[in-house]
Amino acid sequence: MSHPTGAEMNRDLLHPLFNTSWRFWLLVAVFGGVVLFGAVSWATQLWLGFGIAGLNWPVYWAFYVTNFVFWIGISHAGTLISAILRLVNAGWRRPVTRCAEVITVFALMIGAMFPIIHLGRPWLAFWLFPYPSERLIWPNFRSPLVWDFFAINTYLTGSLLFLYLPIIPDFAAVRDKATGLRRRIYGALALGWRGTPKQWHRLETAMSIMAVAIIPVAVSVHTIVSFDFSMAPVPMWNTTIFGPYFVAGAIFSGIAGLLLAMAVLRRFLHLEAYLHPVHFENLGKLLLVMALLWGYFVFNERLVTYYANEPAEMAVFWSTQSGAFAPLYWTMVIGNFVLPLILMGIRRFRTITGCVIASIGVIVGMWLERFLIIVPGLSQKYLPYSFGSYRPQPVEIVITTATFAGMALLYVLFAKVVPIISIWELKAGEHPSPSLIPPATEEHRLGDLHL
Amino acid sequence: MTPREPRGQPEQGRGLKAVYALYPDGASAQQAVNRLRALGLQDRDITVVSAQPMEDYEFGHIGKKTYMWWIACLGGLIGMATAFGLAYLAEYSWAINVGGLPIWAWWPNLIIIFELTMLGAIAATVITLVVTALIPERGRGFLYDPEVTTEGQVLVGVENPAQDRVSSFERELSAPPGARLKTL
Amino acid sequence: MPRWGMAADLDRCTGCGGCVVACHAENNISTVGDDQASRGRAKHWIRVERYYEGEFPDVRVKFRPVMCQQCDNAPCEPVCPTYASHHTDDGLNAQVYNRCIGTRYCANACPYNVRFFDFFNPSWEKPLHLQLNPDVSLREVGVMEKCTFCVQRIKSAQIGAKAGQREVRDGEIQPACVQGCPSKALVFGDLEDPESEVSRLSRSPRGTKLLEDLGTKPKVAYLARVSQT
Amino acid sequence: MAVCLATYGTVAGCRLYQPAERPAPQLLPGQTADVFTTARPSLAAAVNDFLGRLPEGEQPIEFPHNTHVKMNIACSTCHEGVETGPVAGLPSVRTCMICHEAIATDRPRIQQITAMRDKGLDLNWVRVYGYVREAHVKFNHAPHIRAKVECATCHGNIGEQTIAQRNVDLNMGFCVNCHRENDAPVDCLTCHF
Amino acid sequence: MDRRSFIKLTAITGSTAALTACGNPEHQLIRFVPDEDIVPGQAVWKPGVCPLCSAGCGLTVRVMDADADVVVDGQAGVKRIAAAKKLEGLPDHPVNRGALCPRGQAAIQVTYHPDRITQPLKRTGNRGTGQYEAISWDDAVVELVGRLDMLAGAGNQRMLAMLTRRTSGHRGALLEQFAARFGAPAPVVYELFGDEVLRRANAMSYGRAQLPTFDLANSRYVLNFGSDLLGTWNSPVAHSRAYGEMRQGRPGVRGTFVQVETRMSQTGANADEWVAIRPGTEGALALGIAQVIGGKHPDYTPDAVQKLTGVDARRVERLARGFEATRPAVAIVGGAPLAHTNGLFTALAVNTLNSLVGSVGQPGGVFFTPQLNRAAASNAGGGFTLQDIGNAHVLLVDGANPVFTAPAAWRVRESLEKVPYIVSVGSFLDETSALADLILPDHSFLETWSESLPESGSLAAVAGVAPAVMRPLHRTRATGDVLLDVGRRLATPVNLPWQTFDEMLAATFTGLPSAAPDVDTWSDAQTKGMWTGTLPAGLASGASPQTPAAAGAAAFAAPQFDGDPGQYPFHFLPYPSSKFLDGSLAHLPWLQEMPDPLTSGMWSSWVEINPATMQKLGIAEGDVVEVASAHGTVRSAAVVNPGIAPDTVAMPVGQGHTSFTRFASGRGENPVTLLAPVTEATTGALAWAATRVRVSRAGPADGRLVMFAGGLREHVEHER
Repeated sequence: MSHPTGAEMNRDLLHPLFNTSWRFWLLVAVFGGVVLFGAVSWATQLWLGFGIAGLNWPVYWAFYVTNFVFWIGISHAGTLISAILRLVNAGWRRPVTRCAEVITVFALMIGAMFPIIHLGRPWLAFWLFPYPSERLIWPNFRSPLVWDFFAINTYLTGSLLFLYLPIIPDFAAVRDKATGLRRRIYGALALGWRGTPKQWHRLETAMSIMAVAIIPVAVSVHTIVSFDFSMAPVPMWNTTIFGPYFVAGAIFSGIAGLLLAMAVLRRFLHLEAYLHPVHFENLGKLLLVMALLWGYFVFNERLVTYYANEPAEMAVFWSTQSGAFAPLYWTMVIGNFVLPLILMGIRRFRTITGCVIASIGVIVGMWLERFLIIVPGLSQKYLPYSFGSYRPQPVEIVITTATFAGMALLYVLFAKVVPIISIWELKAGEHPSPSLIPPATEEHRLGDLHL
Repeated sequence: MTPREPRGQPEQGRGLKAVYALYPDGASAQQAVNRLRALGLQDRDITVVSAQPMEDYEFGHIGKKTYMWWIACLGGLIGMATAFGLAYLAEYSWAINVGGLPIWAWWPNLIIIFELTMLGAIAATVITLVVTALIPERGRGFLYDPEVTTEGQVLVGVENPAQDRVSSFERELSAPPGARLKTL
Repeated sequence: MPRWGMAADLDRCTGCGGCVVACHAENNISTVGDDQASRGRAKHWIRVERYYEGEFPDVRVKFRPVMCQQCDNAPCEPVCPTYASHHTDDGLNAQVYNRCIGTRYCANACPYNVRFFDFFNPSWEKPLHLQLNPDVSLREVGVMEKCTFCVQRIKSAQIGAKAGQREVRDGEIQPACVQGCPSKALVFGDLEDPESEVSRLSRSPRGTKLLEDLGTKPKVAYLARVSQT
Repeated sequence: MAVCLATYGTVAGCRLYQPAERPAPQLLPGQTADVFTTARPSLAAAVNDFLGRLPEGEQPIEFPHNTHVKMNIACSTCHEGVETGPVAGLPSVRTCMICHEAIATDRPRIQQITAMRDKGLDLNWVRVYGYVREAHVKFNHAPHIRAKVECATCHGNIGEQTIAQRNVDLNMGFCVNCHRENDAPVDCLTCHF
Repeated sequence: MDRRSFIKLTAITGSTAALTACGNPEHQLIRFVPDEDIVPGQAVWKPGVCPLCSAGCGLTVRVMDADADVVVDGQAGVKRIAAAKKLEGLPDHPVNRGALCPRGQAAIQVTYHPDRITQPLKRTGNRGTGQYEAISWDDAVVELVGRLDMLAGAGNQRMLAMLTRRTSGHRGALLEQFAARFGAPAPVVYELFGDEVLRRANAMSYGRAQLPTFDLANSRYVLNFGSDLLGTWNSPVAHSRAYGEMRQGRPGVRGTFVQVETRMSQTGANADEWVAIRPGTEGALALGIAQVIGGKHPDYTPDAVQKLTGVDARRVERLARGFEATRPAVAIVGGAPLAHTNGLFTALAVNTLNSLVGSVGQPGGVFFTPQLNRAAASNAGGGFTLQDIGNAHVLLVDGANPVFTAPAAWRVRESLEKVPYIVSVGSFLDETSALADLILPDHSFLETWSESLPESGSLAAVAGVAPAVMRPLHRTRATGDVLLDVGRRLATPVNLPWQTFDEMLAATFTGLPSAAPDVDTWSDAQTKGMWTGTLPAGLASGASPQTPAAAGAAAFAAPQFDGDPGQYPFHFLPYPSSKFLDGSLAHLPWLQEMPDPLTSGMWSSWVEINPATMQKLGIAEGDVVEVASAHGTVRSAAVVNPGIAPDTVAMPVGQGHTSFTRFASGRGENPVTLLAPVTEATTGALAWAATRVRVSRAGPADGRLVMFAGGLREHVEHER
């Protein structure tokens, strides 16, 4: 593959920051509009009452919580993956990491909105935060929702910093190129970065510490999200497999999201020179692995339920296999398993297009998976007399759509103000041939270089 | 706190803030560093600035030693302590029975303790980074040149040089191939 | 400290539904109307479950009144982030409306589906509102509500007893459903007191608990219907 | 573009929910279509509820507490329920007329309530103390009286006031602290049900 | 200085606290001031009588203060009223003993109903359009008096007709007396689910034209032919109460309960053994059992019975043995089995069973509640019937709603429209009241004197009475008082011995024997809410029940059904909804939203079909089906009912009102419109179970059916 020089990198990667095309405004307008629509819908729900959503007795959780789990899952694209890649110091990670980490941050923000949107009285959401009050009452630390609060809080902070630190040198680069107000803003963001060896080392040490810290956090976050379900004695919910099952699913959907994002960036920001097919291929392999893992988990979950033949669970089981939810269920299986297996398993198909198709399949499949975990269990809970059903209402569909638009919008804006590929990391990726490296003076003999 | 602009022509004599040179690649920068060292300068008196980590070269390893890992662990401990405190406060200030769970329920609390521990570690790391690396000491750490990022040059120089040795620095700095001498 | 419990004798219960309406009358449960009811928003703190067995002509029907079981290990309680749902000393599952933020998590966790959510602000066509019981709060949109064992009646009985320096007598407290039950299938009382009618019935060999195997330790005992022929 | 979409959104947003239409009831003379609901009348009212602010209402007549208290009439004479029941109760005009049938009948204010009595109307007093509905507090006076809690503890120096003013902030901390000190029950269900 | 001494003081100063209570003229007819003893926030319990059905259960009413916002001559304000908050059963009332059925619990909504008629109304628009204008009570009474004077003037007193539903007690008596004194025929009593057949049968069997009372509590074997005695029939609360005792009230003894019917009713759902039978052949089964026991009915050998009824011969044997062996045993019949052309035969056949096992008047058997003997009004003969009521000149409607509950084939609405002047005293604008020219709204039962003389449900004689528990919410007046008022004002006054309705009650109750020598029964009854005891021979009506004479000999008459079986393959069973009875309660939102005991339906009506039949017809639950008889067609939603015969479809009566308040109007369908005008051969009572229909799928589910329940069966079966 061709190697752009540092100057070219600057030119290509800083280009979108300094030149604005009409395409940008169009995208902003479209996505912004949809987001506003979503906001209005939520306002309507607040004003008219929660009843305009399709929830009912006994299906009290549906679309909103599905979106919550889904977006938290997507958020496992970036930080977790890039952290792992950093730790194993995979060279090919360099162009990928940032656009991955961005997904994390934004997906988390969107996901974290939903517990609030789905509240009956969102204006009281602050009661979830541990703060001293005249009532002398604190949140109930034994509630999974409070765990969610802490976990998401940690993960979001961590991911933000994990995203921000490596941008600092690039902010510096932008600062040096820019003039006027923008120069001052980027200057402030760059925190007076210069690029002395000490700073480079501190930065990289910090990054590796963060990488080490963020991986368990990421795993814990989705495990805890899975606890929201596995802690409740609902048929097909109360199972120990949910932790790993959800984490795997999260990474799975995350990679899919990342692949989509990369493909789009590559296409629109003309980053062919940086995002090579090999990146897609490698991630594609990862996707394949996760697809297999996911299939393994689903098989586990289903087989165990089927074998135990516990009546309450079988009701849910069959409703997904052959009952009312079967169409959704089999769509999910195709999207999450069959499609990735074919496209990613056969090398010939492991192209960028192949990846994109597979990713779309996985995104859809994983969203359905979450829906199928939540709704069938609730609609058929133990006492048949109280069985119910669920049909989404406009407001839920609109808000769901709006979140996807919101993701896109945030991404577009981000790509506009920050180099979407880490310039310095790319540069650092190329090493001169050792012959060019002059010997240092005796007393400063080089130690082992490789990190 | 963006570093200062360099002035155009190097002027001789007094009021000289810094003397430095820009090099197209690490190799010549390494030479320059070595030459400065030969003049008896300590590493802490030599300023090196580059647009990416230069770990392939020896000078890229200046000031590598750090206690960050330990500080991170310390931060983690602080976070854990906070978690314990918070959990205790929350659960005993008004002990309420839910579903027959103990008031102090270890398993749930462990989750919160874990999260806050990690948060502490992360926070400590970032704070250390900012404090130790990004906030310059007084009167130092201003030497900079935009060409480092724009042209990918490597800057080697001396801040606040002793006036009598400026000429020798300039000589040594301009020696390596492709050097462009500048002063501040 | 008493431990309030109930016993439902399914051999007496005729499934008439008197308890359902009595509960509406006592606890200011609003009717939601046909449209909302068809969307599954009808609120019945107590319901009489009906299950068919066998095929025509050898059909049998089982009736079972289901209200909040006031579990000792209530799944609804720990999941609530704000303590809106918690356990009181006398063993009730408290549902504190003003503390409820409407996560509806408790309703998911409840295996008996006896928790109901106010999807809209409840409303009463005037002057129906003159019937509202001032001893029971009017819930607003976005909160969970459920059977309270008519806590207002328990409280007033306790206050009355305290005023008269005496203990609450067995049978003195009757939740609306118990009071109105035509066949006296429901009995309410203190499970701590071994002499009370309810603990006597709870000890009956016919006694079972609903979904007992979930380990929720319900405080409502169901006395199985005796089946002849 | 964004604006168009947003406006469209707003329009559509308001049409997000259409309950099944039922024909408006055909009303006979004297019937009303009014509905009593727990919804707040206005956003402002909702905010007040949220902040726990009780409306500062205008009392129907300026009732001088001090003059009555000076004639050492016990609070429970007019607030008749206070010793026996949950609600202290705001007196109906009939209660007033028990005395004012004979006493101070020349005062305009007295004549005013006499007129109302004759119409069979009642004074709609505005509650001074009490809680926002959202607090769901079921306060019961009688036990507190029996526990020898002074009226002034929660109601301040009504005796010196003409129209009753709220000068004690009855927030939950206030109640809970007092309950804790006198080891009264502090379970939520003690007051909230 | 407490409140009491205040009152003393004011008494000294010459003003009385009592005066202050009755201020405004609209309540002048209430000589009872309820809210004197109301302390804010504290409940008082006052007696009452449930008005909803003829069972006459006793109530205690929880009364608390409330602020009603009212407008009095232009000025808006609040009024502190004593408001009834909850109805509960009167603990020591011999009929219901503190319990209430769901309908009784909901009765309070009658008082607070938003669509109650608040003041006298005079028709302005065409009949049935509901166009009315408000008029004052005086004008209204004057108008009615004028009309009656015109009748009397023209000597047409006989052209005054009255239309009531069966009410136990003085209300009916007053109407009769008024009619008699005025010279009009006796009021026409119409009820869809009336029990005239059974009364006639009991008269023939026991000499008591009265609904029986069953001592279920002491019975050990209950054989019930089709009556919904635990749900809607006769005195359901009394039955349920006794049923509970029968099941678990006696240590070591548990009564057996056998139900014979075509569609499993709520009562049948509780049976130990449920016997499906061909509609209208219950009598044959009864005689079959009698034959096995006594051998006096040779035509009804088990095999013969099996041919007739479809009940297996061995089962007949077994039932007979059980019924014979387990004493005390009682046989009960009512409801659908008597609503056939051979209803009387069925009733008599079942009565035979009781006398066969000697359960008449024995513990655990059949009793007849002693009835208070009322001076029979001497009405002019040749009274109206529902069919020819159109010939009346003035019609007074009190509670009955035949336009809704009479089969369309009787064309009641059309004949009523012929009546020149209709007066209704109803509180709601139902289908019949909507035809009225003048509406004189009655108080609700909580706002005036309520009373009842239960016909059954108690072994001892009982009479319920209670004064008003609260002031009238609206400008209504007690019909009894209005009637007496009108009577006085007539040109030739109808002078009844009472000034007001409560004087009439007082007259009765003071005559009753008192529990203790020093108690005044009248005031005692008011405070207790009832009187109960043994009636002296003078006051009791009817002889003690004797064992049947030739009743058993009534020969089997096969039930006749309207509609050719080929064209109309299904039996049609309209049954009294356990929520709305005959539809007179469909306006109460609590009952509308209460899930039906068996189908869990809410706010809607439906057609119950056997699952096998549904499969055959390709109908799924919720689908719209068309049910058509020779006399009408309705479209309603299909509901699976495993407990109904495959050749029978059933619909609950009660929904399908065209005009009955905002909660019932235009909701669901009225099955009565399908009924054929078939009557029971001897008594002429409507045989409402004798119509055949055809059923076909009319369309997919359209959301008209609202169900509360999800599943039908407790265990969800799945192929693995």
